[in-house]
Amino acid sequence: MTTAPIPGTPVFTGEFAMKGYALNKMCFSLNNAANRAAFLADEDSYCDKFEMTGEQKAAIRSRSVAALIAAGGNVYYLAKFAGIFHLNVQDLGAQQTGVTVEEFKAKLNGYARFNADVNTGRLSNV
Amino acid sequence: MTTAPIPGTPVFTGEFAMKGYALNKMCFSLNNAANRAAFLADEDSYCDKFEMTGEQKAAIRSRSVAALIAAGGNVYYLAKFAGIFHLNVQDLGAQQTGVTVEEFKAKLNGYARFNADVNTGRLSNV
Amino acid sequence: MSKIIGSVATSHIPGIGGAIAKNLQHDPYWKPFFDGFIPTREWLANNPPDVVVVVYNDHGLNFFLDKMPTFAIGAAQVYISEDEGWGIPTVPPLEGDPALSWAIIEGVVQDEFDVTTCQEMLVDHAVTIPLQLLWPEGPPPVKIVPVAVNTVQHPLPSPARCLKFGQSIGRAIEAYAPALKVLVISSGGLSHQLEGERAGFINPQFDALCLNALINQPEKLTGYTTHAIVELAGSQGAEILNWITGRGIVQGVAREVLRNYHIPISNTASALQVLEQVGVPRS
Amino acid sequence: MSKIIGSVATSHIPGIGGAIAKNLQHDPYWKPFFDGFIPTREWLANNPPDVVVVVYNDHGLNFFLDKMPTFAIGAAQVYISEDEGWGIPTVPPLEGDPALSWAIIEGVVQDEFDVTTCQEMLVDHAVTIPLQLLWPEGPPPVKIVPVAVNTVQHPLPSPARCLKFGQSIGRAIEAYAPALKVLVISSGGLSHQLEGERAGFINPQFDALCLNALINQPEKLTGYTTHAIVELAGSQGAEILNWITGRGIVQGVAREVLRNYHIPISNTASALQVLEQVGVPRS
Ligand SMILES: [Fe+3]
Ligand SMILES: [Fe+3]
Repeated sequence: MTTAPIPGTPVFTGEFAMKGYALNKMCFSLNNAANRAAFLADEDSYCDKFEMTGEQKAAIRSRSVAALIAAGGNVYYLAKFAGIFHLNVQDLGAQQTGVTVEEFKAKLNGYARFNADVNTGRLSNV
Repeated sequence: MTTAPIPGTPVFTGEFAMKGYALNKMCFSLNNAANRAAFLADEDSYCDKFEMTGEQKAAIRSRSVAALIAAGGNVYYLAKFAGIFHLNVQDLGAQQTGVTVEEFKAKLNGYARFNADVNTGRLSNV
Repeated sequence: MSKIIGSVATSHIPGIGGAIAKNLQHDPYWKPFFDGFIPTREWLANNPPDVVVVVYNDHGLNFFLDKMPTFAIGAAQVYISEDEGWGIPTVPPLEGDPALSWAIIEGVVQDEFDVTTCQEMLVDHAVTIPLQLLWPEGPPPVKIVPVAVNTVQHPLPSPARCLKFGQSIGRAIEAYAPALKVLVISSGGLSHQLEGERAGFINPQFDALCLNALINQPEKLTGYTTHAIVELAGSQGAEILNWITGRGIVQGVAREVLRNYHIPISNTASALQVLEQVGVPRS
Repeated sequence: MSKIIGSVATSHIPGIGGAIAKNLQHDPYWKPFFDGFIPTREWLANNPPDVVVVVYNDHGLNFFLDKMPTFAIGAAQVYISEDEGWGIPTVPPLEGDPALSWAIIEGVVQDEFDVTTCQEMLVDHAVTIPLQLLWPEGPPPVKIVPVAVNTVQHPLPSPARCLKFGQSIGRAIEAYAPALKVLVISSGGLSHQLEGERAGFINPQFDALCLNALINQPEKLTGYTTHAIVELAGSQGAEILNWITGRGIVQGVAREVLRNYHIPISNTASALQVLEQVGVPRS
């Protein structure tokens, strides 16, 4: 099924699932506290256990969410990697959109003006 | 969905899947050669790792296929347990039907008289 | 026969778990969100369920890409809340209702749904946070049946498929002989997106459309492809599939007991919608 | 566009693997079974496939009851043949065709099949033995796409559901742009039963009915419940679901190239049926 790309929106299809398998498997392993400790103790040799590509290893070293996504990372697994550095989803959002965390939060807060109209059911074309 | 029991035919439904979970998990672990060695070295303490019921432990000790099935065992997993003792499916069949292996084989061989009619398509009510 | 009371659909943003752990329910940032659950718990006190069917998506705790089911149903005696790697506290083990699980599994397979059955299943924040919001005092006084929908790896099931899946679950529950009262939790959403240059995308207009449609016109959502859902609700807004499945379970005619749409909570348009089942058409 | 050549449906009795390992193909017990594959390989030499879709059931190697899918599709680069615990030799890793796998997955999810996708998948004798029978000289010169059907834990998918699932896979293959020639292997059966007092049950009449129906009247099998299948074919005779699924993939009109029903092989009514696709009705 071919569908038009959605600007700024990576879709985790089979193509990316295939490409990112080793990277995501490494991130998935970080659910485990002992694995997180092993990663922190020796990042490179921990990553070497997962047959990651050079691009994936570089993306891990770069801490760049965009690079990790481009290397096939899925954000649900990457979250476990980000968690090691105590980064939350707003930190990730700011990094990917090239703004400060405060700016990123301010943008989100701007949507609060819709709250009342959604709650009363006025805002909707149904 | 309630359906009439099929005589002599245990059906591995959710009820048995639930009942047999620990037993089947132990048997599933025997895919691994190191686990098989551990089982053979100390059967009881190996089984203790799987939270099996008393009925299941007794069934394992008894080597009785009928008891293992009654305890929730599924034949696909039990086959790995039987494999430890180099028992094949004809040995299991003989044991469950209370005949010798030769008698069991002879019964199966009796069906060979249908081969030709099945191959020519004559035997069928389609 | 068992009876479906209705549903509580709620966002499951991990930050909520952190706020609960830090007792921030009255903090000005969190209060408008948590306050929605006060009338929800009052409604629940008048309609106490025996079992909760939790429709959610796993966030990389129980399922990995080696075995990724479209629809999975838990059939365990107990579900373990486990470390997700980034630090929200776990909760004590949750009690399952395997007999009801198997009745549902029998029903949906009969109806040609190709589920994965899970007799062992780790549950993440998408299961535990809604339960903590409904029963903040401690372990929830209910058994649970977790139903996991793939919102992680495309192709996702379509909204139409999800609605039908939910309806099949609902029929199986209403045909279940024990006289249980069953609540549905629909976990996730609404619009949000964590990755890409569109990270932070929120779409109140589409959220409003969903909330209005989910009351009694869920078929208004079944025309969308999953691609359109991602475009309109954001990548993780695809969690609306859990809400659509949950609405399917409720079946029949519903009354909206309350709604609490609240931005900002973390990256997400948070929402709470309580529906009460007021009638099931017999087919 | 890819093209489906036809199917080779065959029993996968583990003893066959043992016989191959011991070079017993000309032993009087085994010869009538193995000889069926001589004309099969001749047919195959005239219709060499690029890819084989193997429809089979896992026997407790890749799947356990913690995550038991109704339908699973492999999407791996390589599939590992692994120790099953009772001693048949493994084979070298088998090459996958993940691009075709994903095209099939997209197609069947679009058609409302709720598959589990497997990017890592151990394959057992049900995959390796048919490949060894078709290519005894060494590693098969094809890529594979494994499709696993639950024949282990009830509720099993119905024959009707399996036929439709196969047809959806077939449509996805015929819509796949690369001009591949695709062979279907349907692995398992026919009638047999390993457990209970009815162990050793065999039903040549029902097997004959299945073999005749599978040529061009598979819908004659879709009226049976899985319970009826177990009654008529034995517990493990439920592996006929793999054959029904495989026949669905072939689609359209088929010609029976050959059939070799042979008792006794171990506990099972062994059977081989080669179908050639001679026309696909365009829907
Ligand atoms: Fe989520
Ligand atoms: Fe088999």
